[in-house]
Amino acid sequence: MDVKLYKVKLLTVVCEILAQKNVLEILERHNVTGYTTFEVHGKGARGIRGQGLQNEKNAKIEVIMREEKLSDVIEEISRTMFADYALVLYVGDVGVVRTEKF
Amino acid sequence: MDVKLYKVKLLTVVCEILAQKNVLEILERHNVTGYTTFEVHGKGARGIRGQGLQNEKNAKIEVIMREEKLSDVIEEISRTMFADYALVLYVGDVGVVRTEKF
Amino acid sequence: MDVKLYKVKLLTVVCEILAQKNVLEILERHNVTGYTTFEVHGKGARGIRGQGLQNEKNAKIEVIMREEKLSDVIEEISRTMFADYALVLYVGDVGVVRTEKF
Amino acid sequence: MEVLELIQSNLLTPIVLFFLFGIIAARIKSDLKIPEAISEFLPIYLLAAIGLHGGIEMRNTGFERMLVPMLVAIGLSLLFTINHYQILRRLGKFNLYDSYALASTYGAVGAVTFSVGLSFLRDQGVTSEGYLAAVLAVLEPVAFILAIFMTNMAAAKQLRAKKQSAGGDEIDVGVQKTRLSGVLRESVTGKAIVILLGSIVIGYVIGSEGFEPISIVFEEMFVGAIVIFMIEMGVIAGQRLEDIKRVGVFLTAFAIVMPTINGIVGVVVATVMGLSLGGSVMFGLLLASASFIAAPAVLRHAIPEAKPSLYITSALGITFPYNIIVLLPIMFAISTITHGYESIDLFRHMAGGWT
Amino acid sequence: MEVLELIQSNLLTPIVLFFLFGIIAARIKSDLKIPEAISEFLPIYLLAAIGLHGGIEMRNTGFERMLVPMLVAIGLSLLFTINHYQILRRLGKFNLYDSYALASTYGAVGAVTFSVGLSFLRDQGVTSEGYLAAVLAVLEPVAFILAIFMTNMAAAKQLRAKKQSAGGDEIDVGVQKTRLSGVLRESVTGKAIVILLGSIVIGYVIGSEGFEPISIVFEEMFVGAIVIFMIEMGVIAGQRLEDIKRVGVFLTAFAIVMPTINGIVGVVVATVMGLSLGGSVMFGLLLASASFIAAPAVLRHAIPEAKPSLYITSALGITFPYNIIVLLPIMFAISTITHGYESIDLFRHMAGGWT
Amino acid sequence: MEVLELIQSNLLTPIVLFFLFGIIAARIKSDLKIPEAISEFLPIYLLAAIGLHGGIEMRNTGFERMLVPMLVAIGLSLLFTINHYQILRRLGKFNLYDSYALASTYGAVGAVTFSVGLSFLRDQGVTSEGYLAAVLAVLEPVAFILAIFMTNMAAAKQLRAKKQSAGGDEIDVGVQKTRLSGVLRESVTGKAIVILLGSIVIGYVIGSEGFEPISIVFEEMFVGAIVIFMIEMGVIAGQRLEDIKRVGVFLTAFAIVMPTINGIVGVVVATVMGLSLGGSVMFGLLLASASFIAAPAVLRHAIPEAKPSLYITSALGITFPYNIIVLLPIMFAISTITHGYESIDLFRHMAGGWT
Ligand SMILES: Nc1ncnc2c1ncn2[C@@H]1O[C@H](COP(=O)(O)O)[C@@H](O)[C@H]1O
Ligand SMILES: Nc1ncnc2c1ncn2[C@@H]1O[C@H](COP(=O)(O)O)[C@@H](O)[C@H]1O
Ligand SMILES: Nc1ncnc2c1ncn2[C@@H]1O[C@H](COP(=O)(O)O)[C@@H](O)[C@H]1O
Ligand code: NA
Ligand code: NA
Ligand code: NA
Repeated sequence: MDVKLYKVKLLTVVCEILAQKNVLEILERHNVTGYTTFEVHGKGARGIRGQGLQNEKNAKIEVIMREEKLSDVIEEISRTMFADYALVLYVGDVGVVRTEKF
Repeated sequence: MDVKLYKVKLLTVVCEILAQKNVLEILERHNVTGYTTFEVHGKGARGIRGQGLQNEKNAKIEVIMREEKLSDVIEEISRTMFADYALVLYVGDVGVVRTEKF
Repeated sequence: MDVKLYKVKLLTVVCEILAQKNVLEILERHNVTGYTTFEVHGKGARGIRGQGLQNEKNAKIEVIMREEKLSDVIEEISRTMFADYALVLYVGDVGVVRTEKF
Repeated sequence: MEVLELIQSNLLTPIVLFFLFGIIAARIKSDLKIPEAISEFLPIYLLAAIGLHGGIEMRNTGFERMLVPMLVAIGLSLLFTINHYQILRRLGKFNLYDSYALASTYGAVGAVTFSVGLSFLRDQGVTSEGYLAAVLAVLEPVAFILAIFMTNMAAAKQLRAKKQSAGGDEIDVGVQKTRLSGVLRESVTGKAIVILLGSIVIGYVIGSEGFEPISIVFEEMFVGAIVIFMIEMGVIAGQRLEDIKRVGVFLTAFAIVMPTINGIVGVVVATVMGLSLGGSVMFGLLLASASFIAAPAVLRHAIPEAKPSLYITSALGITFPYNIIVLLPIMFAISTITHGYESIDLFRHMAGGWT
Repeated sequence: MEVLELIQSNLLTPIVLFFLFGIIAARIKSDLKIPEAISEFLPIYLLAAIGLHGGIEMRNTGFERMLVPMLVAIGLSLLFTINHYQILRRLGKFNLYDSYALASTYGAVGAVTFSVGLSFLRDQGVTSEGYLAAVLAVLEPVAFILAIFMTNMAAAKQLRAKKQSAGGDEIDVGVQKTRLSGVLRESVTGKAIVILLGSIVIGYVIGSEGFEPISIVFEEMFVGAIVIFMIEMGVIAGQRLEDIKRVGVFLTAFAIVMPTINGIVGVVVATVMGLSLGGSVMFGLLLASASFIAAPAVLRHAIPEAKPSLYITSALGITFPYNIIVLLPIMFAISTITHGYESIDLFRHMAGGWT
Repeated sequence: MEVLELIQSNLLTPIVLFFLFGIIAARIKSDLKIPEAISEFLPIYLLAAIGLHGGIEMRNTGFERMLVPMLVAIGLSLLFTINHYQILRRLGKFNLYDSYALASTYGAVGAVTFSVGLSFLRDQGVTSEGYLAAVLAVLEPVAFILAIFMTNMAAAKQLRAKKQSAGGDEIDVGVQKTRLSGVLRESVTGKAIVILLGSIVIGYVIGSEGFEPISIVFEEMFVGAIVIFMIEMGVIAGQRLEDIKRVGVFLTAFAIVMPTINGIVGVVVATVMGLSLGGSVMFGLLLASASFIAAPAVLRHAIPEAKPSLYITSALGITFPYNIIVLLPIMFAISTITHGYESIDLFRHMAGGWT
């Protein structure tokens, strides 16, 4: 039997944990239906993150979404958050079974 | 020096943690050689998950596998689990060095 | 509005946690600018990992990097670590906004 | 009225107050939370403490007297589970799966409720029979096993009906069976039962003397540990308050009336069997309590078709607070009466002499 | 000199020694670390213990006498915050955002510092007014609210200036307002304030008698718990030592001189208001302390433009060690004098009689 | 026989019983588990408690008498490590890497075993020399450093042999050297040694008086904390039972015989050096114990070619249970004899008078 996969986008945001709320609010505003989050450590332009105080960890947020909404979401994150927060985002292609969920 | 990468599939399943066992059993049944798991939080059709009781978290399961087995695994997960469990799955393309491992 | 995405590589390494340091040192040596890490459980050729002693967990290391450096990094990891450590690595394609960060 | 006074004084214990505090913290959307590792550890700790205590008591008093109460408890638990099912299915119009899931959630027992009960008795200067910890352990899986068995029977029957009309698939019946045996295994090896039974045995073996070097951790810190756990329970209950609206009037009423009946029956039966004043309260509490930690772990595998939001929310959000705040003092008052004390005040005087 | 002796004897307490040990462990790049769940739980525990203790004290002594010290503390906190801002902006040449962030970090209070202070007083055999826990709770958000309000005013003004020259966007002003109200909500429902206020109320309600069964966890284990937390604080401070070079001479001086002034003013004002010897030390410590757990959580949302490396590093890496090692004994010595004891030694004799 | 009785009574302590319980829980595939944060914290806590205790003792008794036992311990540890290697390589036919890894695992010491030993002595009413905590700290890295050095020597030799036949690569020798120095650094700054040494120093500085406010956490809770940790150790050991079959008969025998010999030699040598009855047991236990927490952390970097399943499984799954259940009472009996008590019973009587 063959399963049909539909193409959607997987947006990943890695940011300082105190900025997670901002990202989720942006997703909310764009009516994104779901997301998955977890805590990570990391290193980047703002040095090593995750060793010190609890608030200095990073969060990783993964969002499966249709291509239509993608650039609006990225644009808002870029505009409102790139300057002030430790943050990295990237986009990949994935296939899903139940396209109606996203 | 150039490293040769072989194309395989990366299947990701995000599901309620109590359903993790079911997914791993399905993988077992299809002789999948390995997987990686971790605990995540998330939001989806069944609301926010990860705040309340320990059992209400999500698990994320990532499996590198050859395309051959992929649709059987997806088919069994879809058939036996989509109806009753909070679950999302998606598939991406990745390249690996040691194709014999998968 | 349309956001322009630049193509880069996402290298993922899953390895026993005591080998994480070795991987990060290799990244350092190749002047990779950043990475994201977190602790995971898993199963593979070396059995189930993550149940027993703290030191027997796995780490997952994700690195966004330009294609140029990729094969050198993979080559060094393969050469120095494949034989002795529980380790899996794979590479995917992703798009990023701020290409200058990587 | 004395019961009201008892409820009121119970309301002002750290345990109840910190639970209410947790609810408020969740309602005002505070980020207060006991870290997961701690709130995962505390039930293990509480059960170990309960078990050790129970085991030591059993060593002192012998456990020949345990058999009857144990069998009666099992019988009542099964009876109540079937009763719950009938009420939920017939009157509540819940579907097969939700009915059995809920029936067994209320037929099962709550270890946290049991801990709070022990601490309540301690405040009243009363003790209870040590073997009740063993009853707690044995009662844990009983209701689930019954409900799972019944659900599988019913599902198999539906399947057979279908098969007779069309060509059936044998495989699914096999799946049902594996499911049942798998679930049985799981619920008996669940961490709650295992740590409880293990600690009872160890308590029995070491006795008071062997317990002495660990009594500071496993006895003196007990109430403080419950307090910390109650913060988290309160927060979780508070986060679910919205869901309570969604469980509906029927289930809300069920979640209050049923434990009350079960609990009072329990107190009376226990008195008849000769349990002490405190023991009768704990016996009633076992029957009144609903499971909200073990239930999801077992039922999500065993009856995946049932909606966890129903059974978790009603057990944790309604029955648990009701039990520890209102029903516990009521059962204590009833037990005082069934044990022949004319009034609670009288009893208090006597208790004063005991401690 | 007596102050030096006091500093020296304070230096040799487990709390300070384990803090220094944590710093050393971090400096030699040891992998020593208190697991996150534990170090996340400890502040909650410490605040609950402080709150319960304060509440019980308030029940014993009444809280009518609390009003004046509370209002004075709020007034001083606001005054100091504005003063800090002027100094940082004018003399330190920090930008608007960093100035307000730093000003409020030092205007706010540190709960960990407060815990250490209580334990220091205990060592000296001195008590302090219970209502100071309530002052701690109320003081937590005050400085942040002021600083956030002022920053938003200033930012709006800049915006308006821009708008007059070009075509302005209304939306951003709206964003500013939502931000402010959101931040206000958040800082008042922050876990530290919530657990502290909740525990004060519960302590008040249960009184010493109700506290008795949990006193082993919430009182006797207090100092041991601080010690464990200080290891982690030391490790984190040690990891930041490099950053201290980067904060510059001005901020380093500010991080030592400002708390000293604020603290001494606090001790004197408290003495004038009639607080006890120990209470005056704690009042001074409240004003001297800088926030390093609450500050990032609030400021990162409220003033994202400010560099957290500045305010966290100076508060945790410089002011905190200075306060608990040097300033605390100094304030104690001053309070001894302002309370009319001719020398600390004399006092010690008397204290000996009290305990 | 008295030794058997001693073994039997030791078997019935909470520590041993909860360890066995953990094994059973793992064997019946229960999901029982102490959350990671707790089981990561407990060794730190245990080492801090051991260190503080040792430091305070050293302050009371002076540490001039420490030098000889320390040097003898180091000497024996090195000697034993080489001896282990010869046996493993020649008789056991293990490869170079596995031989050195195993040799040093058994040459090193186990902090958890040490904790259990202290608690065993406490049960027997016997004390031990405080400076043994310092010996524990110093002994931690010694065997590893030797084994790593020897492995690198051997590897370099192999390399040189290869180079002579073909064209060698210089780089790898450099790598070997960096590896060695890196590993040395790491093993000396490992959290176990750091917290242990730090706590010894702090204990020495604060003395009994300074310890008083934290004694409830760092002394009275000690045995309870070990019990909790032993559950987890049991679970982990139980999960590995299958692996034990795979380590083979030779290694299984080695994992029992070697510690027995080393331990008895230790007791005798300690007696000769003048250590007390309890101190001689602890000295023997240091030499008998194998490392299973530090070993993987050090060896995985230092000798990555060695199979961790060998050294972890034998140390944790065989030697650890054997040591705490069987060998500890045996060594106690021997020490009783070497210290001139005719029988254990006699000793008990005397001990009774001491406590
Ligand atoms: N090249 C990279 N690959 C993967 N993750 C990265 C990379 N650069 C940064 N990150 C993650 O993004 C966080 C913030 O990055 P930055 O703002 O550059 O400090 C880091 O702490 C990492 O977790
Ligand atoms: N659009 C999405 N992107 C990423 N993860 C999702 C998405 N939707 C759902 N999830 C994850 O899958 C879990 C179950 O989803 P659901 O069954 O829709 O409640 C959620 O709790 C999320 O962790
Ligand atoms: N097929 C796979 N898919 C995903 N992760 C894997 C796979 N195989 C191995 N891993 C991960 O890599 C770790 C080491 O693999 P191994 O060296 O094969 O034992 C495992 O513990 C898993 O976490
Ligand atoms: Na029940
Ligand atoms: Na302040
Ligand atoms: Na040894």
